[in-house]
Parts: sequence; structure tokens; C-alpha cells
Amino acid sequence: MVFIFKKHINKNNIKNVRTHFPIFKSQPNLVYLDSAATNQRPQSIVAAQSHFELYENANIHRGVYDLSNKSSQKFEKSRSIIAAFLGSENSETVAFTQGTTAAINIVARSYLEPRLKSGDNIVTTVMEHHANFIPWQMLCKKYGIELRVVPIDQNGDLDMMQLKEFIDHHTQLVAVTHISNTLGTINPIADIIAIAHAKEVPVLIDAAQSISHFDISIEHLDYDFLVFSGHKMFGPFGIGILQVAEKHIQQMLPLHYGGGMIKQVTIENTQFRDFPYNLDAGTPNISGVIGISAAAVFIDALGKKNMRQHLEELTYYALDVLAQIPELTIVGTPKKQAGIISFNAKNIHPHDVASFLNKDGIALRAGMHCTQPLLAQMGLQATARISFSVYNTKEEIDLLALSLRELIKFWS
Amino acid sequence: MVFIFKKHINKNNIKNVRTHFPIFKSQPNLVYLDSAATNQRPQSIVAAQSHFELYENANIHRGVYDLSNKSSQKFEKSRSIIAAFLGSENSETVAFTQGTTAAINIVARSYLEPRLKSGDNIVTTVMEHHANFIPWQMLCKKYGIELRVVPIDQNGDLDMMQLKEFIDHHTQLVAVTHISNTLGTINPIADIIAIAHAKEVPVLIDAAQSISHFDISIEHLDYDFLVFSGHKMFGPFGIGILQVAEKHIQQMLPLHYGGGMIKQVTIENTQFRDFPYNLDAGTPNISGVIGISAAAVFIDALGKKNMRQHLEELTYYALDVLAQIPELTIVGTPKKQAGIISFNAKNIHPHDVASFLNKDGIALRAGMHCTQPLLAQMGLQATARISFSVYNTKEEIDLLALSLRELIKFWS
Amino acid sequence: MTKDDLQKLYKSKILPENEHPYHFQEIKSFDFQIEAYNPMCGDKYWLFFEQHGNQISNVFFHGFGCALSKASLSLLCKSLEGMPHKDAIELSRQFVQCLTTDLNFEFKKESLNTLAELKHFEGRVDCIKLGWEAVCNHFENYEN
Amino acid sequence: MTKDDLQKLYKSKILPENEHPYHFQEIKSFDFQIEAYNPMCGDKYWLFFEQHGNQISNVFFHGFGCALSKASLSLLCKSLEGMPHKDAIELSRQFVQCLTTDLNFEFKKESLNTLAELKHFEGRVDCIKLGWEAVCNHFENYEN
Ligand SMILES: Cc1ncc(COP(=O)(O)O)c(C=O)c1O
Ligand SMILES: Cc1ncc(COP(=O)(O)O)c(C=O)c1O
Repeated sequence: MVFIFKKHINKNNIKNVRTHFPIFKSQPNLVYLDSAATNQRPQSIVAAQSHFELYENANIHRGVYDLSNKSSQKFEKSRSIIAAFLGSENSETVAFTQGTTAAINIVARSYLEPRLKSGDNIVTTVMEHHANFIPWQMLCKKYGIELRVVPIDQNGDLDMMQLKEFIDHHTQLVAVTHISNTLGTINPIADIIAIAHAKEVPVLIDAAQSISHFDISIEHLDYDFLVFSGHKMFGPFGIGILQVAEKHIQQMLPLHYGGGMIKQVTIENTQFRDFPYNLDAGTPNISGVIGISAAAVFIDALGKKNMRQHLEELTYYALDVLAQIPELTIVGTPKKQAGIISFNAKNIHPHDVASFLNKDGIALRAGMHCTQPLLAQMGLQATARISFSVYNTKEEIDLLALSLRELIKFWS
Repeated sequence: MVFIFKKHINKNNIKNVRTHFPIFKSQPNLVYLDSAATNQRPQSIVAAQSHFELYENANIHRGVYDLSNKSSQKFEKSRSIIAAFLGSENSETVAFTQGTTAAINIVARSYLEPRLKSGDNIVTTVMEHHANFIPWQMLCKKYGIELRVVPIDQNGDLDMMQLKEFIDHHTQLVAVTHISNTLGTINPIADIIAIAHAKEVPVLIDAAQSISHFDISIEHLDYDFLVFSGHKMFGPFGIGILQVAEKHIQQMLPLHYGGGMIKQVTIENTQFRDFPYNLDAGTPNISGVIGISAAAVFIDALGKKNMRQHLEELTYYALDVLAQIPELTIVGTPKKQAGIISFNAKNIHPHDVASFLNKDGIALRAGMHCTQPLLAQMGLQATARISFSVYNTKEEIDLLALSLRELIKFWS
Repeated sequence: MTKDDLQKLYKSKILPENEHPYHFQEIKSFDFQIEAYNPMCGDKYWLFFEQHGNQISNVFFHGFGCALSKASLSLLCKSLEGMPHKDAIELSRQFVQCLTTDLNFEFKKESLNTLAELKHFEGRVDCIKLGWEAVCNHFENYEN
Repeated sequence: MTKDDLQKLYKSKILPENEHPYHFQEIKSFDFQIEAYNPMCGDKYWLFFEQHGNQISNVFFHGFGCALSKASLSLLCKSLEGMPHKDAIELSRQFVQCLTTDLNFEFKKESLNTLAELKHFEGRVDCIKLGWEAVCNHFENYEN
């Protein structure tokens, strides 16, 4: 079974990377511009998982036999691969979750909730995905504390002055996205972390949209919590990561109760293991864990710098090309932008845009992108959104432009 | 891509079913007796998932383009397949979870916790897996209410008299396993449900060990909550099912907050969808869902009756064969038993048994099997456990016996 | 549906209705109003009903959404006007059923039949049924 | 490790130590005791220490576990007796490190070297290190 990395992936052949994604072989005309929703999957990562399931499958931890041992080793090895991928030698900073949403909710419940007291506040921003907004909103409602929502300016950049004012000694957490999944805005997270840490406030970074092409290292960035999903980094659904800075590890309570996370159970009482193992209640998603670590290996093989460069080229090219269609309005013109562009076509609702472009084989999203507060602030009901990954090309953007022009002509 | 069900599976060829499991082709001498921990995976189910990931992958719900539409359809179709598999036409009784453990914890938190008041009690049994014990223990501690733990008799059967006495009008839930994962005891769940319902007490059935070979239908059994895992029914890790009777659906609160489960979000407030969609916070494990429904189809194709018969034959054969080795003690002799046998060898610790048998290619579990209260009641520190699935054979049991005899001889 | 079919359909039915929607205006005095909102995509309309006794006399609508939802609402207004509540509910139910199940009905208004055929226009059925479903829900919750 | 190797090892080192463990008895008067418990498998022992000042004079142990953990504890008792705390901690740490990292130490007691080589006996390292780790943890928590 030599599925894995059959074709050599490296920094010189990012141009050929599309061949690693079988969907483009079976559907050569597919123009997939929805990678912000989920990435397509390379052969090697899917094979890493299915190889495990077909030939190496066993439950972990408590097995003495070879199959179970190897499975346990692969599982814990995956944890150290992810830790290294995030700039840490300590694999005990890394917990496996169901995805970004679950990871954020765990921080809300296992870390933040027990320490909230009246007079506290939580700082987040208006551009967050619902996953990084509703959990804080709900906590604030439950405890009657203040949710401080940093607005954006007319370009789609965070109002940093406001952010600075919002963070005070009663702030229990700053939760902010690295890249907006609707506008593509790249937020200055290093600055935000510095501002928050100056007031001794911990920071959660939602890296769902940046993990595959930005260097993210706890050593350099010094964030307190980092969250992201496998399926937005070429890996599988149903698995995500919560990385927790060493200084907070002791404060992380379990989420669920069950096997795997316990030390001792009597009829009267139970003692739990420490983070990250206290989050492994029940059989973990072992093949998902293997998949997400294979994804980290895949990304490192391609090189995040190359990926980012590729995405930036595509983004600026698309911004240029779309600007030449007068009936289009680009939504947001942030200082720095990567991989994601929202736009609207005059008189044509985003859903109609998506339906017509679909007939030309172009896959894009229309709607609110799980960012209703953002759209409300911008006075918009919906946008059409394109988003890129490593397999996209400039030719696809040309096809998009062609299709849009045709639609606009048809509509008028 | 005609991976799927390449070989025709039906009720007549249960004998040949082993050929559907590639691990036994690549390791022909593997005697896998740990299916209670996790099943091996047939080609068709792994292929159903990887085919989706490689050729049909897209995020669900909010996409207008074909790929996303088909993905959404497959996702919701999977829900109805599972509902039908569980005897319901109403797919809205079925929620996807991470597994059995997560499903039980959701019932504890989303259903039970908000209705607990002082003077209440929860009834469970001493033979539960930690997953169906600790969540109730924790709730009882938190609210100062009583956890009533039904003991077993010396055979390993539930003390039904005690169970009957424990359930009263202050009981908020009875949580019981269908089959003990340590003793193999089949509990009389129909009787238990009748007893509980006579006092209007809802019942949660942990079907982790029975789902693949027992007819379990909400129409006939009338349970209130049913939970099980994909990976113990030939499906993937990281996915499980929570089925909720229609009458409780309205009471199921969300667990996590995020995209997918919301109706409307403003800066001030959020409205949620109803169960089961209110549990889909964040991107669900789409390929896991496809995998678990493929597993249901696989099981139906084999026929649960055939599976059960096969398991019973193996179980009784093994009980016979092991009884002929005088140095062995079978742990538990319940009235009805299926698929699982615990035993101990005189003077040889279960771990040493497992290590030596491993050298003969026999994979079995040793330890406490996440049932510490049960082992404590039985005065045991650990057992060796064998468990069967559809791919096991009598020849394997003979090999097990041979290996055990050799070990016992070596040890003495 | 091919691209060609889609274009024909839009050209002949949807776009005209979308560009000149019937009774598309916000009115201030009405007998009752219904919100039709799809949180997944952001389409949001208000329907304003005027009635004499149990007879719907006028329906207006206003809001924001795609061409399909707007065209469908425009047809809804035209269709329900003059109907007793009972018939309006019946028609709305049938129309939603038609879009979401295998059942087929023959509607008097040809344009409704055209719309109903779009049940296989995947990913957009929600747009078409938006207003109709809101009407059903309203009457289920408030009238019965 | 082949089956043959496993059998040889058990025959020559583990089983004798397991069948005739050193100081395997529950004693009532001691200077301090340490619990060695592995919740994953249920192995559970108590270690009983007698000391003169900072010098460990006797170590007894009692409890239930597999042949490996028992043999390892038996060797532990033999090894630590007569040592000052400092040396006992040092030795325990080295032994655990030896089992769990790539580091290698040469121990004076040949039987310790044999045990330490079992670091590649997958799935059983926990059994071997059980008592030693308990000693490390005890001194870290209570002495320092
Ligand atoms: C009876 C029983 N309940 C619950 C569980 C927990 O299942 P999972 O680990 O898949 O959440 C198991 C599996 O070990 C089990 O056997
Ligand atoms: C910025 C951001 N945060 C969070 C999420 C939620 O991720 P998941 O659905 O994988 O939990 C997404 C994905 O849509 C996202 O783009």
C-alpha cells in the first residue's frame, strides 16, 4: 500500500499541486471557489486515513496487542506533529476536538465560564464567524456581563482604537479571528496579542481561515488559545485542534465525562486526568487525528510561504479582474487581504449569481457566511463570496469574470 | 469508482464475510478478538467515505452549487437511513454526535440537567461503561441528588428486584446498557423500559455493544434515548448517534454554539433551530455521517438476525472450549450473553495473558474495560476479555484455546 | 436543468416578476403581517394582509431577497387575494408540499405550476417556498 | 521481540521475581508509604518505606498487578534499600527516563539493565515503570 505521497510534493511544484486532488481529474471543468467553506482533499491525506482504517485499525490506549499499540503510537505521534506544526515541543498543549466550533465552545465552558464574575467583560469583534461570537454572547447573557464588540471601519479593518479602549483589567478574554471568512481581512493579531497581554488578558485566535498558509507558532505569537479545523486545511471533517498555552493548561476542565479521561472511578467519586487527556472522553476520532496530522505534513511539504504567495497572487489578480466589471461592488477593501473576496452584482442577488455560475461549473458561496452581525453592520443582506486554495489558478478567475459578465448582460 | 459493494453481501454468505475486511487479507494470521473495543472495517464502508472525500466533497447547507447540494442531500439522506435503521420514519429524531460518550453527555446536559431538582434521583447500574456512569455521577454531585446504582447478582445479571425498587416518581432517568461490554450480559431492556414507563420515567439505552446485531427499533422498544458509536458497527471513528423519542425533542437544548444551528444572530441576541439541528454547531463530520449510514446499509444487507446467530454460536462455542481449561475462570455467567466473554487465568495477570497471546497473533483486551465500579463489585482488579464480530470463526477460538494452554503450561 | 433551460425560465417567468413584482410596497395600515425570513441566506420579507372578515382582500410585500423568492412572493400575493383564509392556507400548504415531497398538484394559475416544477432546482427550493411556508406557519400558530 | 525472546526473558528474569518477589508483604508500621496505581489496567500496589534519617533502610510492597509490574517492584525494593533519598530519587528518575526516552544509562544492577531494555516492549512500559514513577512523584510532591 504505497498510496502515501506517491507524487513528490515540494516547494517547486506548487503549480502542479492540482494533480494531487482527484476531484479535478474526475471533474476537469470544476472551478471550485469555495475553499473557505471546506478545502478539497488531496489523495495522500485521504489515503493516510483509509489505509489506517483498512489495515491498521484498532482502538488506542488500553490495548496490549501490536495493532492497538501501533494505533496508540500513531495517535500520540500525531499530537506531537501538530504541536511541532504550531511551534511547540510540548504535545500536551494540543487537544483534539471536533472542529473549530467545538474548540471555541470548550474554551468558553472549560476555561472561561468558571472564572467569570460580575463586572467582567469579554472582547470580540463584529467580523467573527458565529462560532467565535455566539459562545461569548451566551456566556455574557448567562452571567450578566458585558460583551464588547469591536466594530470595523468602512474598509473592513478592525477599529484598533476601539479595541484598545475595550480591553481593560476586567476583560477576561479577547477572542478574534485571524482572517475574516467573509471579507478576507487579515487582522494584526500580533498587535492585538501585545495590547491584550499588556493588560494581562488572554487571547483566543480563530485560525480556521489562516492555518494552512500562515506561519502560526505559539513560540513567536504567544497567543493563549488557538483553534482551527481539519477540513479547512486539506484534512478531514470532524476533527479540529485546540492549542492551549502552557500557563493555562492546569485550568482546563473536562467537557464530557467517559472512558479515557479518568484516573479512578468508584461508585462515589471520579478523578480525572489533566489536559489535554481530560478532553478525550470516549474513543477519539483516531483516523481523523491521523488525517489532520497528515494534513500538517502535506502543508509543510508544500511550504506555507509558497502557499501564501500563491493565494496572494490569486487574490490580487481577482481583485483587479473584478474591479474591471462596473456592475460589481467588492465588499470590503481591507489593508491586508488573503484568499477570500466578497462581492455583489448590481440588481442580482448573490443566490441568483451562484445558481447561474453553477451552470458554468463555478462553485461559489452566497449568503451571510455565518457572519450575520458583520453583514448587519455593513448594511448588507448577503454577499457572493469566492475563496481560493492552493489548487486554484488565474485561468479560473478569468472564467469567473467571463461568466459574471455574461450573467450581467443576460440580466439587463 | 465502483468500490462500493463490489462483492454482493447477503444473508447467505455470512461465512464469506471475512473477505470484505482487507485487514485479514494483509494479515491472514490475525486473530482479532477485540471487536468490543472497535470493529474492523469493511472495504465498502471505508470506500464510501473516501469516495466522498475525493470526488464529492463539499460543505453542506448553505451552498447553491451542485457539489454542495449533493453533499447536503447525502447528509440528510444519511439521517433518514439511520432513522429507518432505528425503526422511525422521522429523521428529526436522529442527531449526529461524536460517539456514544458524547451522546450520553448531551442527554445529561441538554435534557436532564435543566430539569433536576432536589429530591430527584437517577438510576443506573453497576455494570455500565464509564461513559454511562460518570455523567450521571457528576450531575448527582453537582445537584446533591441521589445516584441509585443497581447491583448485579453473582452471575452478572442485573438485580431486577432492586431496579424495580429504585425507580420511583422522583427518578428523572434510568440509564442502562443493552449489553455489558465486560461481561457480555444482555439486559432485559424491554422489561426495564416497561417498569420505568409505568412510573413515567424516561429510559436511556446504551446500545454501543448491541447496535450491529440486535433489532433495535424505537417503534417496538419505545425507549426515550438511544446512543451508539459508528466505530463499533463497522463505521468510522468520530461519529455516533443520539436518537430521541418525539415527545422529548422539544426539550433538547443545544450543546455548542456556532454556525449551522442558528436562526438569527444579532449583536444582542441569538435564536436557535430545533433538535436535531440545534446540535449541528459548526461543520458536521459529513464523511463520518456518510460512513455511519453506509454501515447501517452494510448491517441490513448482512441481516442482524444472521449476525446475532453467528455471534451466539461463537459465544457458546467459546464458553464451551474455555470451560475445558481448568486454570481459567470465566467471569460472569449471565442468563443471556452475546459476543463478549471475560476470563482470568490462575496466577497469570490479564496483561501477561495479552502480551503472550499477542505473540501468537491473537488480539484481546486486558484491564478494567472502563468499568471500574463493576470490577470493584466483583472483587476483581482486571480481566482478559475476548469479543467477537461477524468476521470471527470457530477456528480462531480453537487457536485461542491452544495458545492459552501453552501459556499456562509455560507459566507453571 | 441545463443552463439554457435556466436562462429561458428566468427570462420568461422569473425576471419579469422580479423586476415588476406585484404589490411590492411597504404599507402602514394592514390587518396582519407575516415575516418570511431565511436565516441561511438572509432573504427577509414582510407580507402585509388586508382582509374583510375571513376574506383576504389585498396582500402586499416588501423586503430583500433573490429573484426567485421575490418572484414567488409576487405570485403569492396575486394568488391569495380574494381568497377566504381557508383556501389561502390550503393553497399554501399544497404548494409547499408540491415543492418538498413527491406529491404533485395541478394549480389553476399556470405560473404556479411553472414554479412548482422547480422542485428539482436544487439548493433553491428554500427560496421558492419561503413566503408560502411563512403563510402556513402563521396560520398554524396564530389562527388554529 | 520474538515469542522466543519473550519466553526466555520471562523464564529467566520475570517469573522468578514474580513468584518470589522480594519483600512482598503488607507491613503495619513504616515511615512513609507510596501508592503505585495504573488506572488504565488496574494494577495497584502499596510501597512501605522504613528509614533512618535520610537513609532508606527497608522497602516492602504489596498489592496486585501483572508479572512485569511485580518483578519491577521487587527489583525496586532491592535497589533502593540502603540508599539515601537523594540517590533513590536519582536512580528512579534515571530508570523512568531510560524507559520513556531515547536516553540510556548503565545501571549497576544487571537486572535493572535487562528491565530497561524492555522499553521497546510496547504496551507494557507502563507496567515496568509503575513503581519507579510513583517514587519519583512522591518525592517531587512531598519532599521538595
Ligand atoms: C457499553 C459501552 N458504552 C459506551 C462506550 C463508549 O463508546 P465511545 O468510546 O465510542 O464513545 C462503549 C465503548 O467502549 C461501550 O462498550
Ligand atoms: C473564521 C471561522 N471560524 C470558525 C469556523 C467554524 O469552523 P467549523 O465549522 O469547522 O467548526 C469557520 C468555518 O466556517 C470560519 O471560517
